Amino acid sequence: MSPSDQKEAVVQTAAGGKATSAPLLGRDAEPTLFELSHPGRRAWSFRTTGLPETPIEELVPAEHRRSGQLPLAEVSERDLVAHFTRLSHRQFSVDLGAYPLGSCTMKYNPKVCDAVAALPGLAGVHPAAPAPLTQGWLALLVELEEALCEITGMAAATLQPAAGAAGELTGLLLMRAWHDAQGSTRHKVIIPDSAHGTNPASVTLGGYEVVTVPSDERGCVDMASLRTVLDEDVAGIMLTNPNTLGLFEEDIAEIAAAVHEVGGLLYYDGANLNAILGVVRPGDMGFDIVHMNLHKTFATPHGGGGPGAGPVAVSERLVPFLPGPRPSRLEGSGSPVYGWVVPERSIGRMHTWHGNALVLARALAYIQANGGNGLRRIAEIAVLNANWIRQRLTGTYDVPFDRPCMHETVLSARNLKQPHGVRALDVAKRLLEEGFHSPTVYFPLIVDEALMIEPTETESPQTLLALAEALERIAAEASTEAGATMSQAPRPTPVRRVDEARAARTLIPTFDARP
Amino acid sequence: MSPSDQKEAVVQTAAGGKATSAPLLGRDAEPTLFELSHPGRRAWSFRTTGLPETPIEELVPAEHRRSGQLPLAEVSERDLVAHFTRLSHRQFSVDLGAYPLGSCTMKYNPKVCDAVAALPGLAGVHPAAPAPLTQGWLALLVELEEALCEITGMAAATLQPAAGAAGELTGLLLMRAWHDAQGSTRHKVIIPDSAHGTNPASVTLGGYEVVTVPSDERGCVDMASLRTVLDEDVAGIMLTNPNTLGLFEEDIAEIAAAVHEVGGLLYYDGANLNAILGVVRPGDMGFDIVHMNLHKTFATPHGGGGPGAGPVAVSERLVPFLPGPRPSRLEGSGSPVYGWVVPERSIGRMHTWHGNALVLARALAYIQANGGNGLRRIAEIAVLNANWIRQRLTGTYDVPFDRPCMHETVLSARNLKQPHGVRALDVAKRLLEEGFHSPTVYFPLIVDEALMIEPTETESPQTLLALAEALERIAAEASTEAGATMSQAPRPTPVRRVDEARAARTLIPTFDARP
Amino acid sequence: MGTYIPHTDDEVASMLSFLGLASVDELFEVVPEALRLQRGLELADGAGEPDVLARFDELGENNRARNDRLVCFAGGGAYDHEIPSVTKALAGRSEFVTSYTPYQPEVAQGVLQAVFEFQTMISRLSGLPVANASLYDGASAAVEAVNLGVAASGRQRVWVSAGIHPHWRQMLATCAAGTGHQLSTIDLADGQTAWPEVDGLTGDDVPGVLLVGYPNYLGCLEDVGAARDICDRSGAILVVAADPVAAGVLRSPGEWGADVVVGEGQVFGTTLGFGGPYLGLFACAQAHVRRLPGRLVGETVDADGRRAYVTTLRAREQDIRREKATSNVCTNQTLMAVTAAVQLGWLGTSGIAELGLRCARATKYCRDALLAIDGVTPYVTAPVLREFAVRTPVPAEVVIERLADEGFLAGIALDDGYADGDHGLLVAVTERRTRSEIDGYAAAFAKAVA
Amino acid sequence: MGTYIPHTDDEVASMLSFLGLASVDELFEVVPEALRLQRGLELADGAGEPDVLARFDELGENNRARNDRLVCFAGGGAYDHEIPSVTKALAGRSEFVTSYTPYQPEVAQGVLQAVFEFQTMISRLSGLPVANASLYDGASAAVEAVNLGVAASGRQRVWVSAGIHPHWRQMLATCAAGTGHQLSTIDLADGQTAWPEVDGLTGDDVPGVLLVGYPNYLGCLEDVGAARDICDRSGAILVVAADPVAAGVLRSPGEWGADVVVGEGQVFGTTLGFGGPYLGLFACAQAHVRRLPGRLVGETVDADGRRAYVTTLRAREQDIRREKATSNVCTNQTLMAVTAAVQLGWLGTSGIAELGLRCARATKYCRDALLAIDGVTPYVTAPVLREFAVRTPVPAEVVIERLADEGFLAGIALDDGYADGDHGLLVAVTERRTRSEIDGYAAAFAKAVA
Ligand SMILES: Cc1ncc(COP(=O)(O)O)c(C=O)c1O
Ligand SMILES: Cc1ncc(COP(=O)(O)O)c(C=O)c1O
Repeated sequence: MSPSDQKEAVVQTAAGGKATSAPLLGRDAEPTLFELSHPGRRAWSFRTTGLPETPIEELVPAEHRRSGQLPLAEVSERDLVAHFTRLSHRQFSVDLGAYPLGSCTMKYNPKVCDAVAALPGLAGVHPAAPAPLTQGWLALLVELEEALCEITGMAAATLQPAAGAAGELTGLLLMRAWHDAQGSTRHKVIIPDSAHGTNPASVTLGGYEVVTVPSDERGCVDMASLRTVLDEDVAGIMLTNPNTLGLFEEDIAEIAAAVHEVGGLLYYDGANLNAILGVVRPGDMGFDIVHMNLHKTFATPHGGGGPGAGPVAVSERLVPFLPGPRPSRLEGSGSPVYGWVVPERSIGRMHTWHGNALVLARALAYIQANGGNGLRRIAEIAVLNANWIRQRLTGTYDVPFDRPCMHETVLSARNLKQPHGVRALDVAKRLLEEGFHSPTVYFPLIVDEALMIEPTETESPQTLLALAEALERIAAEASTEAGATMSQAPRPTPVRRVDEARAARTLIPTFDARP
Repeated sequence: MSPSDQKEAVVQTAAGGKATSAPLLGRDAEPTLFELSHPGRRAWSFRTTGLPETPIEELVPAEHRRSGQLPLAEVSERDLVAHFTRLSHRQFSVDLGAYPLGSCTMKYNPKVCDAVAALPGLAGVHPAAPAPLTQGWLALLVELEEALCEITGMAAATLQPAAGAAGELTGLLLMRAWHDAQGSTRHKVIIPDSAHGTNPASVTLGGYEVVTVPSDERGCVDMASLRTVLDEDVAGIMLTNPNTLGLFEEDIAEIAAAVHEVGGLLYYDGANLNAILGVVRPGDMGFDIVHMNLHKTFATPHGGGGPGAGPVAVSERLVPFLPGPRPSRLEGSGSPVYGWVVPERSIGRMHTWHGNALVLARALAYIQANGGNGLRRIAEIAVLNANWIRQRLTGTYDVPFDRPCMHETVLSARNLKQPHGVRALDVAKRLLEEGFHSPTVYFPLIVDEALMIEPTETESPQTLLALAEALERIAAEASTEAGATMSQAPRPTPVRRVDEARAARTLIPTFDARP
Repeated sequence: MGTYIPHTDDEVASMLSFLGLASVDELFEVVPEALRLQRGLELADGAGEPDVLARFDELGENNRARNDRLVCFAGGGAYDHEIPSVTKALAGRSEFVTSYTPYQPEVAQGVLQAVFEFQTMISRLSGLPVANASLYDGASAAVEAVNLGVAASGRQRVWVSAGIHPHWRQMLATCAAGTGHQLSTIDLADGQTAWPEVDGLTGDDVPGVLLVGYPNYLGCLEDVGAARDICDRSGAILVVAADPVAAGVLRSPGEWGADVVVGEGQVFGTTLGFGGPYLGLFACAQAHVRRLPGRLVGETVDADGRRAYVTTLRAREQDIRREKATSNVCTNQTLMAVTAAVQLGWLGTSGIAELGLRCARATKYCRDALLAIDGVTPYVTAPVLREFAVRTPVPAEVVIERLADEGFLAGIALDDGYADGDHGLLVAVTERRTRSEIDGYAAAFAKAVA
Repeated sequence: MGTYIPHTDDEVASMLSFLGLASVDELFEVVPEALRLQRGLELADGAGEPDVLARFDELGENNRARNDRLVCFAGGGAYDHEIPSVTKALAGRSEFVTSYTPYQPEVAQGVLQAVFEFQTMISRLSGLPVANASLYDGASAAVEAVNLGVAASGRQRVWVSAGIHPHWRQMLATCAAGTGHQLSTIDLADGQTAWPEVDGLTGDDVPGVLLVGYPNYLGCLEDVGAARDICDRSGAILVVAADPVAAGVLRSPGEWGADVVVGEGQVFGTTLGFGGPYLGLFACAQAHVRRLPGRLVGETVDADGRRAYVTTLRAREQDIRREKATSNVCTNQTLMAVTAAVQLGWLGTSGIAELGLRCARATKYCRDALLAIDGVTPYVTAPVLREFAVRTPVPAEVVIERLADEGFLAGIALDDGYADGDHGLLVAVTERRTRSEIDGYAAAFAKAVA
């Protein structure tokens, strides 16, 4: 067989041992697992069971049997490992460096929480096992609920929602159930124009109509316009405080009074809770419903896009409506016994089981590690870091709202537009070359060329300084010749700027859809 | 405080969150942990013990107390994690791609063995715990010893040596003890000129004098010259078969006879055992002493340079001299009971405890996963891969010994010297740019411009083809203009060619020794 | 106190002075005095890592139902499948774990490509051309599918088979309170959905969506063709809730004619974890791609023409479409999608088939063993694959309690209207169950019901 | 059968045909027929991963002395110290685990820099300017130190304190058979080495090397100054075997005047692991750097002048120097060195001090508690730090056996000439031991010796 035939024989399959896609060695694309696939290869192995090898025909009626094989990749364990290890080298993460992605609270995720989530006594428990066999888990969930209530100043909480948006929908359904119980039907929910996109989307799913109120020149809810839209048809208002501009809504008490006045409820979007831990509590501000993003405030890792957890805490009057069943400490003397209880007017389930349990466990571990004292310190340093960056970059970038911020600050790159048309997007891409993940850009929508920077408390003053200096370099570049080339950024990354338009135009959602 | 003072305050300390040293983002140097250090930072935490906080003065007499602090790096957990994660991105490994490093058998290391080594029932056991409390470990060690004896065709083995070289020294001390017991004092140990450097070094530590025999034109021990050096003063001979040229010593039976003739012993350097698993056994070739490199043949990971394990197996007559204590199955009926036994004429300990136990556990897991049938298959495919590469590259590179090889093949780059002076080193560096680790170069010493390629059985035919094509491209380049620039390679790596001369000239062995 | 904050007191001081502040409290002056918490949080002080770990270890000790102590025969949407070391090692790489949604694709090709491969695998499993990057869990995927179906059909009426997991149906009901969808539960007859006659129905009564399980909650194989037929005649959207572990042996829902396929992806490498985080699977026909909920990764090229991946069709999503978005989902379960991609890569073509076959074999063996016990009778007779229900002479809760003492998690007590007055136990048998485990289970079972 | 070989049969066939071979057996034709194994290996067939894991899990169950079941009071060179999640996570990164000796520094800066940082830390701990990249374990480091000392002093006589770990002394003796070094064991008097008079000794009797423990095997703090004094007067090389965990509180061996420091590095992040793999520490004075055994990493620059690291002074090593090498070590314990670098980074300046202090506190508390027990008396009175010996009314083996039933690993029975006819138990108390554990231990101890 000649070399060329040889090549024929194997050329269909990519070389699993070639590592030019690892940035350590090169900039090639990594083949897909399907291109690494070779007929007949395998990595799997199962237990030896000693069971009779009944033929498929005796197990599955003909009409239900699949005709052909289900084709998946066929790779050796070695190639499987190399493939995903190389992919991991093509991925930025908190563990590699600072990730000041505004609104996402990309703080350091303590490794001890990974160990907690891997404990066989927690990870190996079936969710349908009856309460007597899962007392440890029930105790854990009850302890977390109590801690979250203390932190938010609420009466009780559901741990079911799997993320913030699920928490929002849960909250809106609670709102609806509450009003129904009052015999009042309402149609509108108010949100500020600075709100996160999940808010209006959740409002729609909650069966309500969105009424948007503008922000005033301070970047806060415009009281005047709020009053004009407040009426008996308003079910409630959704706010995040500090808001998405990183600014504290100082009129919150007044807002709460006004909304309650017309019988509406206040919903607190807890995405920004990190800023106020131990300082001020949503419950004390007058909120009736609060969701938290445990994957933000309580450091559970973001997993490349999830999982998260979005528990919802409520005030006394809404407790009977919470989703169920709820983990509860049962009355009785002696050592506590736990069980499941369904609130009498529960809106029903919001998760197949009990929520993202292992994420909940991580969050409780984080709360215990930091403690009441440590949590407040988190808020203090998160706010200190954000204000330091804000102050340091004032003048270098536009500061749409020139007030002290909380845990994050929204700057604008509009001042860089001249002479070379440098945009927030260019700043974001160029910053990657400086060794930092980009801030959130173009959000909130009300700020033109927005750069939303959230350093979090786990980045050191040295990292803040380096980040500030990098952003200063970029701003300086924008006005020079280098500014003209900034649209080339990022340059050292495994891929350069990605053609998003093309992706949407000719959709290739799977390997099989490739032309 | 002005920005510049600010800078003053923190500039001594590097920014832990800046990731330009991760090849994903850049090519900067990673600061040392000491440069990331900032006074007063910490990551540690210990158990709450509830013990009295006795002052140090009451615990340590003044003359023993250290005067000042012991200065180490002071970093946050976040910076610690980022630092070592970025360092890992600057490191090539088997998990990233093919690693055809001749003589080192860099095969894929199954992940299941990591799980085995992490089992609390194995990893959490104190080595001094008495036998009744460590029956599981003793059973494991005995099972491994038996398996290794079956694989090598020997009578018994010690698992104490921590690596191959330690095994060699153990073997030489066994040789010495044996001859002493025979009342004969001998001074010489023969090794071929192709031997690995650890062999002569171990001979010296064994108190013997090295006698080198040349290789003949076939790349094997030159029988004639061997006979001329064989006499009653020869304690034994050290061979690896296949030898470091990847060639099988066909005259091994004759060699064994000749050495035994003069009362010498045969030592088998098992570094190349992967080639003959289940095919031919050192014991059947006439060897008296055999060391194995479990980190090669039995896939225990190399850990960036170790740990390894170098068990030594011996023939019946040498068993009484083995290091002790040895894990043993004690006589008696019923379920086996294990204990420690010291051979009556033991040379003594070769390890503080029982050898690199967790490495030994990994190796046994690997042996069980592959089984007797699987082990032979490993040899077959390892040899097939090496011969395929050899055949494919014949003509492209010089083949010093034109015979079928075993698990590895030694080529020479001498044919690339003209016109641009391309050397084996350049080929090695240039190959990194092609996504492969370099072969072993300049070893064995008897081959000029040696390129020692060991693909191992875990690399697929596709990977072999890609490797061959890369080496072909490089050879072709050598004769073109590109050849002149090959001394520039590697180019995409985080650092370019490293100045080794300077490192030796002005030694900087610690951060504190920096000018 | 354990802390993850790097700042030393001097550093805090110098940063404050840079801001012209005298104390950290001044950072919060924007917060009205009256609202501020005047005390410390009533939580224990911070504990060191070893203490924290010890506490959770003890919590774990209080869970008797851990699968390293009780042999697991419980299923109902959460299964004790093999999770190889390689899946844990790769999906646990910190680059996957500690990154977020790939907003900057240039430094997120790792997650993007892994998700692209995941989407391809789920598309092949479901037999439909498009799959998204994950949803929260099976139930939330079902909710999204119903939302899509109603929007696509323009009809609010949803026929939900009683063979759909009761918890999923409860969540559908919860969410319907917001969307106003009209859910009708269609009962089972001997384990299979007894669809009503659709012809002649008018107006509100005409279904816009049908939702059926394959296999269903009782483990039974449904006649999906019958559902397809109703959809053809009514213009309804067919949503199949498929058990993806069966994909290697069963006809794909796509082949059966499903418009949308949803499922619970926990079976692919994710631990039982007391119910989460799991993995919501969602695939649909090309026609519905612009209604797809959640994220979608597509292939494209970079500025140098190199192959690259990016999240696409973003115009569907909430951050752009706001109240008009197809869904409100933002954070999803990407890490579990990456986990599933690794696990499915480990299984491969032969493994996915072997997996289904082994489950079916073990299930048959176990079912026969239980039905050989006096007083234990089949719950239904419809064909099953990897899960089945039996009637027990004593309450299922009692069986479970007694078998726990023998070292088994016996299964799930049927309630929510299944047990129809009788005692029903739902039993799942995965490829991990050995003959000796099953024999031991059957023996203990016999004792428990004797 | 489990296999890690990718090749399919067709691939093997096509490769064989490329080689002009008809079967794989022909690959081995160079092997004389007569020598070939005519049967299969007598080993069980390959097992799948789950079966393998299950077997080892069972082996683990048969180890009663696991530190998650018996509270560990055993030491003697292997200690139950805290290993934080972060150390496991970072040292477990596959790039560190699955790479080998950094022969190609351009793609090995990760390991090289980690080792450079390790060397710096060990240099600071020992108080000497140079440390190598690791040796196998404490004993092998001691052997190398003696080899260095003999070469440097030009004298074969080695005075080894009886306070050196008995296993180390056994290994020294084993290796001396090859090197011909003359070892003299110097007895202890009440826990400290009773060095003989050196003045007046001549010829072979004059020591070339002194080896002393700090603290020694009995946990006692030695007067290293006395040893230094002998070295000054005899020109001998002083080798101190130091417990690195004590470095945060004790004067460094370098300050005491050590020429070479060796130690067991297991205490820095490596599991007990039944004795291995551990970490041999080796540091020396500048004068001896060219005699340094093992690998050494040095800082340099790359072609672009960027800071870089590389293994250096290779001319000492066996692959270049062959029979004239300073040592035969090749593969060492690099992964444990990286582990130690992470662990020492985690400890930092305050942590290493706190660690030593906590060990000392716990040890004092435990020692007092044991000595309060009837019939339990001090073994020696010399000051101790984190380990001590007691005399017990019943054989130490019996104490250990009885306490195992109470949930404790009581310690190590003194033998090898220490027990001088009496019963001696060596007890180590690390920072992980809590008051309630120690109280429980003491109570059980009292029962055991009553
Ligand atoms: C302000 C705000 N609200 C809500 C959300 C939605 O949370 P999740 O992504 O967990 O659904 C986010 C997170 O992206 C957010 O930043
Ligand atoms: C042929 C040969 N002999 C001996 C050795 C020494 O083995 P180790 O590095 O485990 O000490 C090696 C490994 O480098 C080798 O390749």
